[in-house]
Formats: sequence, structure tokens, C-alpha cells
Amino acid sequence: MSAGLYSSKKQSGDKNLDLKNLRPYGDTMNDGKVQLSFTLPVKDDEQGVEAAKELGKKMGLLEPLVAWHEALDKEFTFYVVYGSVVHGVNYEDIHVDIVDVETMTMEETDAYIKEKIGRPIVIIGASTGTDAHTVGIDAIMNMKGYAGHFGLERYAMIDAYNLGSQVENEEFIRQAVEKKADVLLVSQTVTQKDVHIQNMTQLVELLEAEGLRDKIILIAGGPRVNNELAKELGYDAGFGPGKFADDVATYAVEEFVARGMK
Amino acid sequence: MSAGLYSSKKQSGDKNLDLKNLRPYGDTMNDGKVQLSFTLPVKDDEQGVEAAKELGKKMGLLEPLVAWHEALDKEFTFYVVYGSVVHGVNYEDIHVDIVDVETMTMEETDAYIKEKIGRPIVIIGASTGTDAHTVGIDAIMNMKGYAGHFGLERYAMIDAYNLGSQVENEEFIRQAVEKKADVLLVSQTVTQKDVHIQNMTQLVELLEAEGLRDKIILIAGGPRVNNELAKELGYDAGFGPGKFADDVATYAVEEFVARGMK
Amino acid sequence: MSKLNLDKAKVEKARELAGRIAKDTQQFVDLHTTVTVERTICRLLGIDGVNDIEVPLPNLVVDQLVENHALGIGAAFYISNAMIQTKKTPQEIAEAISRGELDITKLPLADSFEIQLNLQETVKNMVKRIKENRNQRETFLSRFGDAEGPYLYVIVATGNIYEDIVQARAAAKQGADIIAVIRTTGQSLLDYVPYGPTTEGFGGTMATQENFRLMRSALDEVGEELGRYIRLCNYCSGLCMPEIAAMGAIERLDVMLNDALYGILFRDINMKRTMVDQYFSRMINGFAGVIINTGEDNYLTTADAFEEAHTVLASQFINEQFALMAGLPEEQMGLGHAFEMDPLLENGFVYELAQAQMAREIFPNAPLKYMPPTKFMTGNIFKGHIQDALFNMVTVITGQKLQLLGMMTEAIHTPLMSDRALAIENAEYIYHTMKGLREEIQFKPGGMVEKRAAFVLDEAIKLLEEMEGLGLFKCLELGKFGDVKRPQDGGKGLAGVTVKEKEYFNPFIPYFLEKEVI
Amino acid sequence: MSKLNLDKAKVEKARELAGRIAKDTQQFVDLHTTVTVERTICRLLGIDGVNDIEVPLPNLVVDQLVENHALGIGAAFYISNAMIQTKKTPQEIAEAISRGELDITKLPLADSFEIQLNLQETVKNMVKRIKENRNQRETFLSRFGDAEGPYLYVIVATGNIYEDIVQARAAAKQGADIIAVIRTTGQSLLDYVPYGPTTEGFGGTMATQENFRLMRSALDEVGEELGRYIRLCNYCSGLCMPEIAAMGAIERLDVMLNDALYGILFRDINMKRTMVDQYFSRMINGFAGVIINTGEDNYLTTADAFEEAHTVLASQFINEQFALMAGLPEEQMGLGHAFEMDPLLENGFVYELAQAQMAREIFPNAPLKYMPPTKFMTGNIFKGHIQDALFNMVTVITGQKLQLLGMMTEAIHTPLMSDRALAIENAEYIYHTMKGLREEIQFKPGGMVEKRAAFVLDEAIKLLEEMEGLGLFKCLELGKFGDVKRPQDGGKGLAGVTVKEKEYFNPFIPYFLEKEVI
Ligand code: B12
Ligand code: B12
Ligand SMILES: Cc1ncc(COP(=O)(O)O)c(C=O)c1O
Ligand SMILES: Cc1ncc(COP(=O)(O)O)c(C=O)c1O
Repeated sequence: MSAGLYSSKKQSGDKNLDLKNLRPYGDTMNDGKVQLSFTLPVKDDEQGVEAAKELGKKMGLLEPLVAWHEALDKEFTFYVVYGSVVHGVNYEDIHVDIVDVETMTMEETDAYIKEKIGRPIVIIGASTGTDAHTVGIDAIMNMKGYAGHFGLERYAMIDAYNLGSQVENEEFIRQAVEKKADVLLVSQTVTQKDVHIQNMTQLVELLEAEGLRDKIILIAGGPRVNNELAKELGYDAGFGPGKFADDVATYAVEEFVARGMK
Repeated sequence: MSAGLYSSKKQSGDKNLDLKNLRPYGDTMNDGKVQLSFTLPVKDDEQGVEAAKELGKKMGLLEPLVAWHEALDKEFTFYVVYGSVVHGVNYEDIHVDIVDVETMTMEETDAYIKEKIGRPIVIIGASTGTDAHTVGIDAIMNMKGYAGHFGLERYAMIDAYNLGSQVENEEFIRQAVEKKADVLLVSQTVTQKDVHIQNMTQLVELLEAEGLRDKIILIAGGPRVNNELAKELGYDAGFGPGKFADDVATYAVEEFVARGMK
Repeated sequence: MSKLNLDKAKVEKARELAGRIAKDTQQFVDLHTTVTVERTICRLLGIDGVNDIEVPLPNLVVDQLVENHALGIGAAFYISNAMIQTKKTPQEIAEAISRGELDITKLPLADSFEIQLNLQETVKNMVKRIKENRNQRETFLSRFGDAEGPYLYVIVATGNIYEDIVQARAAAKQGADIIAVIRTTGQSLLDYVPYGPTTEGFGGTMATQENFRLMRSALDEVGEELGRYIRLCNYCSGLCMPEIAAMGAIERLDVMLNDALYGILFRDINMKRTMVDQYFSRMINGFAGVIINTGEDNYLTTADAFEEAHTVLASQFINEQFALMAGLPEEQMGLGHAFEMDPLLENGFVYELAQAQMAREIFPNAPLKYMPPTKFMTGNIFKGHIQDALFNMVTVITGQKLQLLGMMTEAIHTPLMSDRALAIENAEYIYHTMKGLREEIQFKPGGMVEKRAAFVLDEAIKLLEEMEGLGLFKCLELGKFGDVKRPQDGGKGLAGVTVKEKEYFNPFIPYFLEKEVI
Repeated sequence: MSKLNLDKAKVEKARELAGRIAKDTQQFVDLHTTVTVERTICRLLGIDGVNDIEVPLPNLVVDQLVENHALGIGAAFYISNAMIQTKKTPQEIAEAISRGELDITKLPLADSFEIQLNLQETVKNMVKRIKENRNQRETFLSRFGDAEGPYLYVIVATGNIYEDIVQARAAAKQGADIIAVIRTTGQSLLDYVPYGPTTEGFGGTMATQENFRLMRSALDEVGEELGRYIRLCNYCSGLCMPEIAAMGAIERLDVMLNDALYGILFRDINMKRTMVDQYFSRMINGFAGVIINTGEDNYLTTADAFEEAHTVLASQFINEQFALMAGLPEEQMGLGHAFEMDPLLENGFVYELAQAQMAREIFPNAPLKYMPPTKFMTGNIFKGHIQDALFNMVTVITGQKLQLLGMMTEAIHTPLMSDRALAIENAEYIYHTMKGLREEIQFKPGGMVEKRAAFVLDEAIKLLEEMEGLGLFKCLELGKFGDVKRPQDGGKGLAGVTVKEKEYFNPFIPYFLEKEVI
């Protein structure tokens, strides 16, 4: 029995987490493992596999592995690729623009309005443009609420009007003026070809044209909306999935007070 | 009823396929759509989502969309990302190194050997090193074959020896010498930490050290082996998934003749 | 053989209740017509095309009737009279109106019997054309045979008809049996049908006759290549229900989304308008051999599938009765339901199985349309793919027919080509590996499945009883369906509804409804 | 209650046949010992550690016996005698051997009765320690409770024990009940057990006692945090079967892969060697309360699951009998099988259901180990995830217990952290949404499922009859299992087998086997 037989190589496989160069984790720190899938408009053969690999390389994969390829049609092929990506991200440098408030409960918000504003505030909401998805705005506004969070209609100090779906921006503004709204809530779900961007932008332009933009708090929401995007488009704030009436209400009333609105 | 109501914008959405700049296809030519998934060793919050997006951008995605994020542990988060990648590949420039032979049937190969070589050729195969996966080499060698392709053992003009699994390279060479092998078949399945590369390389080195490399045709195969890799490692050819006994046999006998082996 | 021990008497009772509800509403329907019904008649008489600012000619004709308060007498009457008076074809008449050269309400009137008779030739030509389409479908099906199991039904939704065709061809090759071209957002609220091929839509592509034609011929071509008949589906809903039915009948569509209540509940279209429109649209679909899809699945996108299961069943009963009333046979009733149980619900799959099996047994001849999980789909495409697989399983175990395949990217975007391919692969794997499972499986007598089905049936009966008392319109006002309340005179399109006058006639009804021989 | 109408008499018959086959082989076993059995005794007597060139001390001790042709008398005998003669502990004796200072075969011999008696103290200490581990497991389980449904069983396989721990903690938090540390390729052919913590392995991590300890304590810690007991699994197979069992017993492992035939068939280990080794290893596992996993699933990685289903059943019967013979109770028998029907096989799922239900009914008290699809997994991770979901379904419908979760990346790499999380999510979704399905579902009398089960049982009986005639060794020579032929005196490790001599004794057997009270 040779001694060599017994040796089991020991090496430190430990790699350290470097937040300045954050890399994907497969089963070992910094291994960079990612999974990719895509279709190329070429036929399913070795040249296609090579093209898929090339694309992987351009995206920064070292030795991409084409784990699967399958024809979708004569000139379309689907690929599943695994590999280790060379890129890292400076995590420490990432500052996210989130709506950063301590969310108040319904009771707290009502008390806050009573104390600091002294009158009910008026909030109107709608799914605007051609968008007919109301579940999101209903989640925020309806009496019964959503996922255990009561909707704005239940707040004692909020007059909430839910205009429903497919409300044109012009009509939305008309209603806002009529109801003397303090806060406008815009819900957008369909994002194909950036239809939501166009629609959201148009609302801001119309409000500005009518000199109303500064007089109201303008809030957007939807599955593909976040605070960053909303602000970019000229809104005061944006709320995405996992946000509920209490988050919005808190933000709105605090903003109301902060801006010195009356 | 305003006439504007009736207008349905017409635009040419047609984009042309450019093989010099081949891009992924989602549902429109050149839309560049890819799907990505990976884990980052950070906690599941908005900063993490942003980091995931950043990584997407570094990989060339325009406006990456983080469609899903989910904690795997306190400091590990899984992301699913969609986006359009800016990179394209020059498809026309891709030349793949495949084993480019017209595959002969068993009968044709036998006839070819009879005519051009005039004696049975000896082929030995094994799953070498610590690798115990034999299904691949069995698929190539066993009498009954695989997926409707007879194995080498059934060829009248081939003496095939399947040494099975976990055959050390030294032992493999010993058997090759003993059996006067013309062709060696090496199967490798386990690739973790590139164990197959190490093992395949060692075999070539041993063969060279013993002056045998030129006297035999050396062929590798396995799920992660292809011709390119095999050649890089000093093999004559490599065969991956979807290759069968007839492919290998054809290549081997033609190479035998081409090299003027006797 | 029932696997659920359903009480047959209860099923009968529910059916009768729904019959009475529908009959009650039909009294209203019979007295009214709408702008789109009249435009449909124009189209069926051969009027097509748009003017230089893209206004469809049928709209111009009917707008003229509306402006002259002549809608209640109907387009057939005035066009026929104009034909007599001007010796022009309907299309020429419409073009003259378009050029502002003709007001058909101002022409001298021929004898009313002559007016009716005069149209027969034109009407019969169109009826023949539709009949021939029906025959052609049957010829294809007898040449190629038809899928025995569920029809794999997928959508294309690029917004661009040409790109849709690329997707549709690929899907057919991957194994799809039905291609639905999803309609762009907003089209259902247009009170006209756009014209020509279109390449810009959001979340879907315009339904235009040219788009129908382009897709139909692409599918015939790929079907020929594959030796299968690929069915084409679009949307008979919104403010132009019957017009689209007519366009579909002309271009040989095979499947149409066409629900009696959907527009009211989900597009806030006025209920009176919808009721009148659905009637004529279904008549056309019935005659054209088109399988309709009802939209009960939509309730479950807002209401909870476990809590509100009985509203789906009640609505299926009502849709069935409205369809029968419009002459649409059971074999063309793709009554809808959906796999929308919360994945977090314990035994959600078991309840879903009960619901699907119940629908199968209560509507034994209907090619049920089964919709995939949508509401509970998330960005987790991996989990989503499994949700879709379970949906596919329920289909095999309970024998659903029109199986709209779930996409793992449902919560993200309209399907990419690969999403669709993976969805088809998913379904085909499940069908094949579980082929005989339906035969094999029985449910424990008195078990959870049986009890759940009996409970849902009971609740549906309660709801139908309440509705019979209130009447359909009142029920919709009270929000009995899908939690949505709609005022009787609210919503879009009410202005387009009018009472029929004495002279009114629709020359197609005798052919479509009574299947008058031509 | 049987859902399959299985013929009880046939089941009994199969069991008796297997019993006779096992008894026949046991005669051989009882007469022999092996190097690893003797090293196990060394370990149980407290010998541990390595010399300066990493050779484990138990190997040094046993190598000395082998060199002196003393293996047949056994390590217990010589160590006990050396203890008497040198007043050293077993560990000190081993160290002295390691330094080349002692040859225990050359010492004067004490009285043979005294030699046996002298060890009792040391033996009892170890037996107590193992017993305490068992108690501790039970304490944990009674504090935290135990999973009622299937145990979610996942593997970690990074090659680095520290990285394995990171993976294992995450998996436990995601919901895993059992963590198996996969062993590096090649270790099963080492005739020694490596020492210390290890960080380099291929496709798995070295099984070392220190690695066991590190992982055990990590899992106890995370289990405490989660309020669940997380079971730890490793491999009692290869050339060191009983040594690893001993290490596991000492470090409180809970589950061990431990098959009577696996090493022979899949590692080309000599059959005589394996038979002797498996016996002692199972005895230890039985006493330590470890659930064993047998390896029938492996047959199906080379043979076809549909064609060779009966070999799985036959092997389960044999494994059961060998386990009973080693004192391992049914409740610890994780008899193996696998979901390996070709996805392209029509009704593959239905046959799989039959097989799994059959195993469940034939071995009602065994916590069956059910393995996921592996052979038919491809790089198509999306389809793979569904294959795994169907596997999870069969588990709920038939009540399997140790559910080794399938990974969508099975054909690509050992699991990434996210693969495992998605696999757990997959299983949890299925279990929850189908929780009561097992209760609900019955199979049609005389249907495909019933017939398939009856057929497989018949075929298994035929095979067992043939085996009874030939004897197990001959059968293995003829390749009756998994298509693999092994010569009786071929394969690895035969040199390490020896006939026991008169003086031979193994002091642990009375405690382990007869559960002699301590
Ligand atoms: C339900 C549903 C429908 C229902 C809508 C019923 C209704 N009354 O809302 C029906 C069936 C009618 C429907 C129709 C269509 N739909 Co749809 N639908 C969905 C579905 C399944 C769920 C959406 C949902 O209800 N989510 C639940 C709610 C609670 O989530 P949420 O909206 O994100 O809301 C939360 C937050 O975002 C936030 N929030 C939302 N809004 C707001 C607003 C404010 C101010 C604030 C503060 C917060 C906030 O708070 C909520 C709680 O946290 C999704 C797919 C999916 N699984 O996501 C597709 C989906 C949204 N639909 C889609 C499409 C394309 C359509 C159609 C256009 C298809 C067609 N051409 O016919 C039509 C037409 C609709 C139209 N004109 O807009 C696409 C959109 C693709 C895209 N990204 O562009 C999706 C993604 C499906 C798909 N893959 O194709 N749909
Ligand atoms: C079956 C199997 C086993 C069986 C093997 C039984 C046997 N007798 O072969 C058993 C259960 C024993 C096993 C064990 C292990 N396995 Co295994 N196993 C598989 C599995 C499920 C299928 C492999 C297979 O048989 N494929 C079918 C054959 C026909 O395909 P093929 O080999 O690619 O062969 C084709 C071509 O490549 C080509 N070909 C192949 N060889 C050659 C040679 C030549 C010369 C030519 C011309 C062509 C050619 O021709 C064939 C026909 O087209 C895969 C997962 C998967 N689904 O792929 C895991 C897999 C390969 N195993 C794996 C691992 C890690 C192991 C273990 C190391 C785990 C462990 N630590 O215990 C062990 C140890 C084995 C060892 N020491 O090598 C990993 C490898 C990961 C990696 N990439 O490194 C995989 C991918 C599973 C996983 N995800 O973890 N395994
Ligand atoms: C019955 C029915 N009609 C129509 C539609 C589509 O509606 P619209 O075209 O109005 O967006 C649906 C939704 O999928 C439906 O279920
Ligand atoms: C029963 C049994 N033992 C052992 C193993 C692992 O084998 P080895 O450690 O020999 O690679 C397996 C394979 O998974 C098995 O099923």
C-alpha cells in the first residue's frame, strides 16, 4: 500500500466576499455562476451552438456551456447556457432611491391628518389610459384592502375616489379638479412597448400645461413601477409590488405636510 | 365622433435579420431578449435588486428587469432577470470544428475495413480515471448499441474491448499495448473542477512519454466533450451527445487509412 | 359515468333557472338593435373599406342613419331601398355616402315587401360564402383528422400581424392546435373596427379583417405542411361584437372569445348594448361553426377561485342558455373556467380537480375552455412552469378540450417564442405521460372532491334563484358577478342602442337562426 | 387498505424466497471477516488519527495483522491482549504501532477468556456513546416534532466541507429535512478513510469523521434556530462500509446509503468482501438508529425502468432480508426505488404510480427512499423542473418517505444553491396543494395500475425463484441485476477478506445485534 494512496489534498477553497466586486454565487463564493436562456434566429446546429457560446462570451461568461439547444422553428433555436461571469458589481456604491418612510398604521395616519392637516384629504385614483387592470389600484383603495392592509376608502380622514379602469388622462384631470383632489394615484400595468411611459408622461405634461402639477401630490404604482422610474417621469413617488395602502397613505400625508400644503 | 378616433397608427415594425450582428430573438427580430438567473451573496432588499440590475447592465442588458427576487438564506438572494442585450455575434464568421465525415453504416464500415485495411482493427475503450459513468462508453461499444445504433462489439471487422469504469490511465495504456490497440476511446462524464481535463491531459502525456501517441488514434467522448476541446487537449477527435458508434467508427477507420496506418 | 355522484335533479334545476333568466333578458334583446348590429348587416351585405381618414364605410353608413334618427328602421331597409332607387351595389352606396353624395334616409321609399325581397340575392351570396367556409373547415378536418385530446391553444401578441405570423407558424410546428391573436389593449372600446394590416399594438394586435385574412392563410399554409388543421381564434367582444363575428365568419376563423357578460363586467360596456350585440354575434358564430369561448375565467382574476367558484358555474349556465337561444349548439360552446386556486391554499389542486370534473360532467357536450393560472403567476418562472404543469394535469384528468396554455412568463410579458415552445412542451409531456390516467382514477365516495363539487353546485343554484327573482340587469347592478357593479344605464355604448321600429328587419336572421336552406 | 388488490400470498412467497437467498449467503458471511471490519473494531475501540503521511491509525494496526497473517484472529483479540500486556489504551497502542515501536502479534498472549473480558469496559463506553447519540436524536425529535409528510432530502456536493455547510444551512432554512453530503468520486475505492476536514473533492466531499462532526454541529445549530431536527446523511458503501457506519454512529448521522449489492454492481467491489462488510455496517446502523438507504434506484440508471422494474422489487426483498438479519428494523429500512420512466413513454407516469404504490404496500413499515429522475434529465432545465414535479406528485399520491429532491440541473452540474432552493419550493408546492390527494384517489379495479403492479410482482417472484436455485453469488456472476456481471473472485478488495479463526471475536456484536443491555 503506497503512502500516496492515503493523501487527500488539502487546499483552502475559501474565497472571500468582496462587496466592492460582488459576483454571482453558484456553490462557491465568487464562482460567478449564472444561467442564461435565449433564442437565436438561426438553425439548430453546431454553428448555432457556437454562436450561443459567443454571445455568452460577449456577455462576460468564461467558458460558457451550452447545456441545451432546441429548434423552435427551422430558423429559430432556443439555448440554455451556464457559465461564470467575469463581471462584478460595486455593491457598496449602490444607493437606491426608495420611498423611505416609517409606515404608519391606518389609525396613526388618521390621527396625523387630524392633528397636522386638520381636514380630510382627497385622494383620487385610477388605472389610466387604455389600461384596464384595476386589481392594483383596488388593492390600494378598496375598503376591504389587500393582503391584510385596509384600503384608503376605509381611512376616516381620507376621501378616496377610485375611478376604475381605462380613465383617459383628460378625464382624470377633470375629475381631480372637480373633486379638489390633493393626491392623484395612477396605476399602470401594461408596459408593452413602453405604453405606460408614454401615458404617464402625458399626464404630467397635461398637469403642467394646466398649472396643476405643483398643487397636487402625484403618485404612480404598478408591477413595473418603482420610485426611481416614477421620479424620472416627473412624479413625486412610485410604488411597486409589495406596497400597500398604508405605505402610500403615510408617504402622501407626510409629503403634504412637508410641502406646507393646506 | 372625431376622426382621430379611427386612426390606427401604421408603422413598419419590420426589422431585418443581420447575420453579421446576430441578436437574440424574443418576439421581434433584433429585440435582443434574454433571460438570466443567478444568486448574489447579499440580502434580499432593494439594494440587492439594484445590484442585480447593475450586473445585468454589465452583461450588456439595456433596462434589465428584475422579474423575481427571493431570499435563499439571510445573505443570499436569487434573481430572475429579463432584458435586451446589446451584443450581437458575427454568425458568418463562426466556423465550427466538427468531425466532418459522412457517417457510414456498420456494413459499410466493415466493408471499408476489409477493402482498405484488410485486417480487423482493434479498439479499446474505458471510462477512465475516477470516473464511473459507463453508460456513454457502453452506448458506443456494447453489442446491443444505443438509440438504434449498434455498438462496436457487433462490427465484424472491429475487435472491441470495453474495459468499463474507473480504469486508471496507466492500466489503460497497459491494456492498449497488450491488445495492440489501433484506437483508444476515452469516456469522461464528471467535469467538476475540470477533473476530466486533468485526467485527459495526463493520458496524452503518458502516451507521449511512452512514445505511443503517434501509433494510435486517440478519441474522447462524453456529455461535455466536443471536437474542439478534444483537439485542444491533444486528442484526434472528440464526440459529444448525439454521437453514436457509427460516427466514431467511420471517423476512426477513415483516419486510419488517411494516416497510412497499417 | 359520473365520478362525482352529482345530483342530476339539481343540475336540471340549475339549467331551468338559467333558462328563465336568459328568456327574461331575451325579451329586451328582441326589441332592440344597435349601431354595431347595423354595421354588421352592412358588412354582411358586402360593405367594406375606409374613407381617406380611415373611417370604415360601415360606420359612415350607420352614422348617417343615426344622424337621421333612422337606426330603428335599420341598415338593411335603407340599403335595400337605396339599391332599388340608385341601382348601385351596397358597396357603391357606401362609397357614395362617404363622398357625401348620398343620404339614404332621404330617398323615396319602395314598397316594403319589395325592399325585403330585393336583398335576398345579396344575402344569400354571403350566407353561401360563410357556409362554404364552414364546409372548407370540415374538409380540412376530414382530410387531416382532428386532435383527440385537448386542443393546445396558444396566443400570439406581438402587436404586429407579420411578427404574429412568424410566432404562429413556429407555434404550429411546435404542436399548437389553436392560435389566438390577442387584441391590442383598448380596441374593445373602439366603436369601429380598424382596417387593413396593422403593425402597432400594445399587448396585442388589432383585430382587422385583413389581419384575419393574413393569419388565416399563413395557418392554412403551415397546416398543409404539417398535415394538421390549425384553428384561428380572435375576440368577438367589446363594442363591435357582431361585426367581428361577421368578419370571422367571412375569413374562416374557428374560435371566438364571445361572452354574454364579459364586456359589461370587464370593459364597462353598457349592459343593454352588450345583450343585444352578443345575441347577433352568437347567431353568426353559431352558423359559421365557430366555437365560442366564454369568459368565466375572468371572474377569478379579481374574485377568489375558492370563494367564488359558484359564480363561475352560474355564469356557465347562463352563457349556455344565451347561446342556445342564439342557435349556437352545445358542441360549439367553449364554456370557460380557469385554474386560479391560490398556490398557497392547502389542497388547492384537489379543489381545482373537483371544479374541473364538475364542469365536465355538467356540460358533457361542450368543448370546455380551460384557462391557465394567471393571477398567481409571479416572476418566478421556474415555479410558474410547474403551476402550468399542474394545470395541464387537471386537463388530462378531467378531459377539458380547449386548453389555453399557461406561460411561465405570464407575470412578465406577452409570450416570447421560446415561452410558447416551452409551454407546448410542458403540455405535450403531461398529456403523453398521463394519457390513460383519466380512465384510471376514481375519487373516493364521500371524499373531498365529491363534497366540494356538490357544495359548488348548491351555491350556484342559490345564486341563480336569487337572479331569477331579480332579473339579470338588476343582478349586474348589484355586483353579483366578479364583484363588479354596473349601473343599468351606465357604461360605454348605450347611445348606440335603439328600439326597433315596425319596418325593421334583419335579413340574415332567418338563415343564421333557423338555418333556412339556401 | 390496498389500492392495488395485490395478492398477499404472492407477497409472502416473494419474501420467503428472499429470506432463503439471504440466509444462504449469510452462512458465508458468518465465517469471514475483512480488513475494514477489523478497522471498524479499532475505531470503535477508540483508535483514531493518522500518521505523518496521512495513513489512518486503524489501517496501520490492521496492516500489521495482515502482514503477520493474524487478521483471522481479529483486531479485538490482539488489541485487548496488547492492552493487558502493555497497559496502554487502544489509541496508545496504535500510536506505538505507528511509530514502529510495537508489533501486537508478537506479544505474549493472555488467557483467551481474560482477553475477551478485558475489553468490556472500552466496548461498553463506545456502545453507551452511540446509545446516547440515539437518545439525543430522539430528544431533538420529541422537542421539535418530526415531519409528517415526506422528508425533503437534498444533497450538497461542493467538495469543500465549509462550503457544504453554507449550502446545507441555506437548504435547511429553505425547508430541507435531510442533508446528504455527497462523497467525492473515487473515495469508495479507497481502502481507508481519509482524516480531518477536507476542502477538495470532485462531485462531492470526502467522508471523514471530522467532516461528519463539522456538518453535524452546523445542522444542530441551524436546526435549533429553526425548531426542526435536520437529519444528516452520508455513504456507508465502498471498501470501508462498516468503518463509515461506525464514524456515523459516533457523530450522530441519521441516514446512510447502505446497500448489500451496490458496491458489487456499481463499483466492482468483490462480492464476498461486500457481503461481509455490509453485515457489520448494517448492524451498526441498526443499533445507532440510522435509517439506511438501499440503492435499487441505481439499476435504473443503466437498465430500463419499464423493462426491469421487477429487478428493483426483487432487490428490495433481498435488501430487506439482509437488513433483518443484521438486526436492522423495518422502520429504518429506506428501501430504494426511482422515478426513471422515459418521459417519452406513453403512460410512463401511470406505470410509475403503480410501481411506487406497490412498493408502499409491500413494505408498509419501511420509510421508502424515492429517487428523482436523473437519467432522462437533460440540459432543458425547464422541462426538468416539471419532471421533478411529477416525481414529487407520485410521492404525495403514494406516500413515499425519504424524498431525494430532483434538481433541474441534474444533467449539468452538482446543485447550485438556487437549484436546491427551487427544488424545495417545487416539492413544498406540490405537497401542499395536493395534500389530501392520496386519500382521495382510487384506482380503477382491473385497470392499468393494478395490472402493472401484479405483473411486476409476478416477474420479481420468477427472478427470486431463479436466484434461490442459483444462489446470490452465482446470480451476480450471471448479471441478474442491473445487467452487470461480476466474477465471484474478481473486483476490488477480495484480498482483504479472510476466514475467521477459532479465537476470533467481535466484542460489539452482542450489543449491536442482540441489543444486550448495558
Ligand atoms: C388580472 C389580469 C388581467 C385582468 C384584469 C382584471 C382587472 N379588473 O384588473 C384581465 C383578464 C381583464 C386582463 C386583461 C388584459 N391583460 Co392582463 N393580466 C392580469 C394578471 C393575471 C394579474 C394582474 C394583477 O391583478 N395583479 C395583482 C395586483 C394586486 O398586483 P399589482 O397590479 O402589481 O398591484 C400591486 C402593486 O403594483 C401596487 N400598485 C399597483 N397599482 C398601484 C397604483 C398606486 C398609485 C400605488 C401606490 C400602488 C399600486 O400595489 C398593488 C399591491 O401591492 C397579469 C399577470 C400577472 N400574473 O401579473 C396579466 C397582465 C398584466 N396582463 C397583460 C395583458 C397584455 C393584458 C391585455 C392587454 C391582453 C389583451 N390584449 O387582451 C388585456 C387587456 C387589459 C387592458 N386593456 O389593459 C400582460 C401585460 C404585459 C405587459 N407587461 O405589458 C400581463 C403581465 C399578462 C401577460 N404576460 O401577458 N388582465
Ligand atoms: C447514470 C448516472 C450515474 C450512475 C452511473 C452508472 C453507470 N454505470 O454509468 C451512478 C448512479 C453510478 C452515478 C454516480 C455518480 N455520478 Co452520475 N450521473 C448519471 C446521470 C444520471 C446520467 C449519465 C448517463 O448515463 N447519460 C447517458 C449517456 C448515454 O450519455 P453520455 O455519457 O453523454 O454518452 C453519449 C455521448 O456523450 C457519447 N459518449 C460518451 N462517452 C463517449 C466516449 C467516446 C469515446 C465517444 C466517441 C462518445 C462518447 O456517446 C453517448 C451516446 O450519444 C447524470 C445526469 C444526467 N442526466 O446526465 C449524472 C451525473 C453525470 N453524475 C454526476 C456525479 C457528480 C456523480 C457522482 C460523482 C456523485 C457522487 N459523488 O457520488 C457519482 C460517482 C460516479 C463516479 N465515480 O464517477 C454529475 C456530474 C457533474 C459534473 N458535471 O461533474 C451528473 C451530471 C449529475 C449531477 N448533476 O450531479 N451517476
Ligand atoms: C370572453 C372574453 N372576451 C374578450 C376578452 C378580451 O378582451 P378585450 O379585447 O376587451 O381586451 C377576454 C379576455 O381575455 C375574454 O375572456
Ligand atoms: C446505495 C448507494 N451507495 C453508495 C452510493 C454512492 O456511491 P460511491 O460513494 O461509491 O460513489 C450510491 C449512489 O448514489 C448508492 O445508491
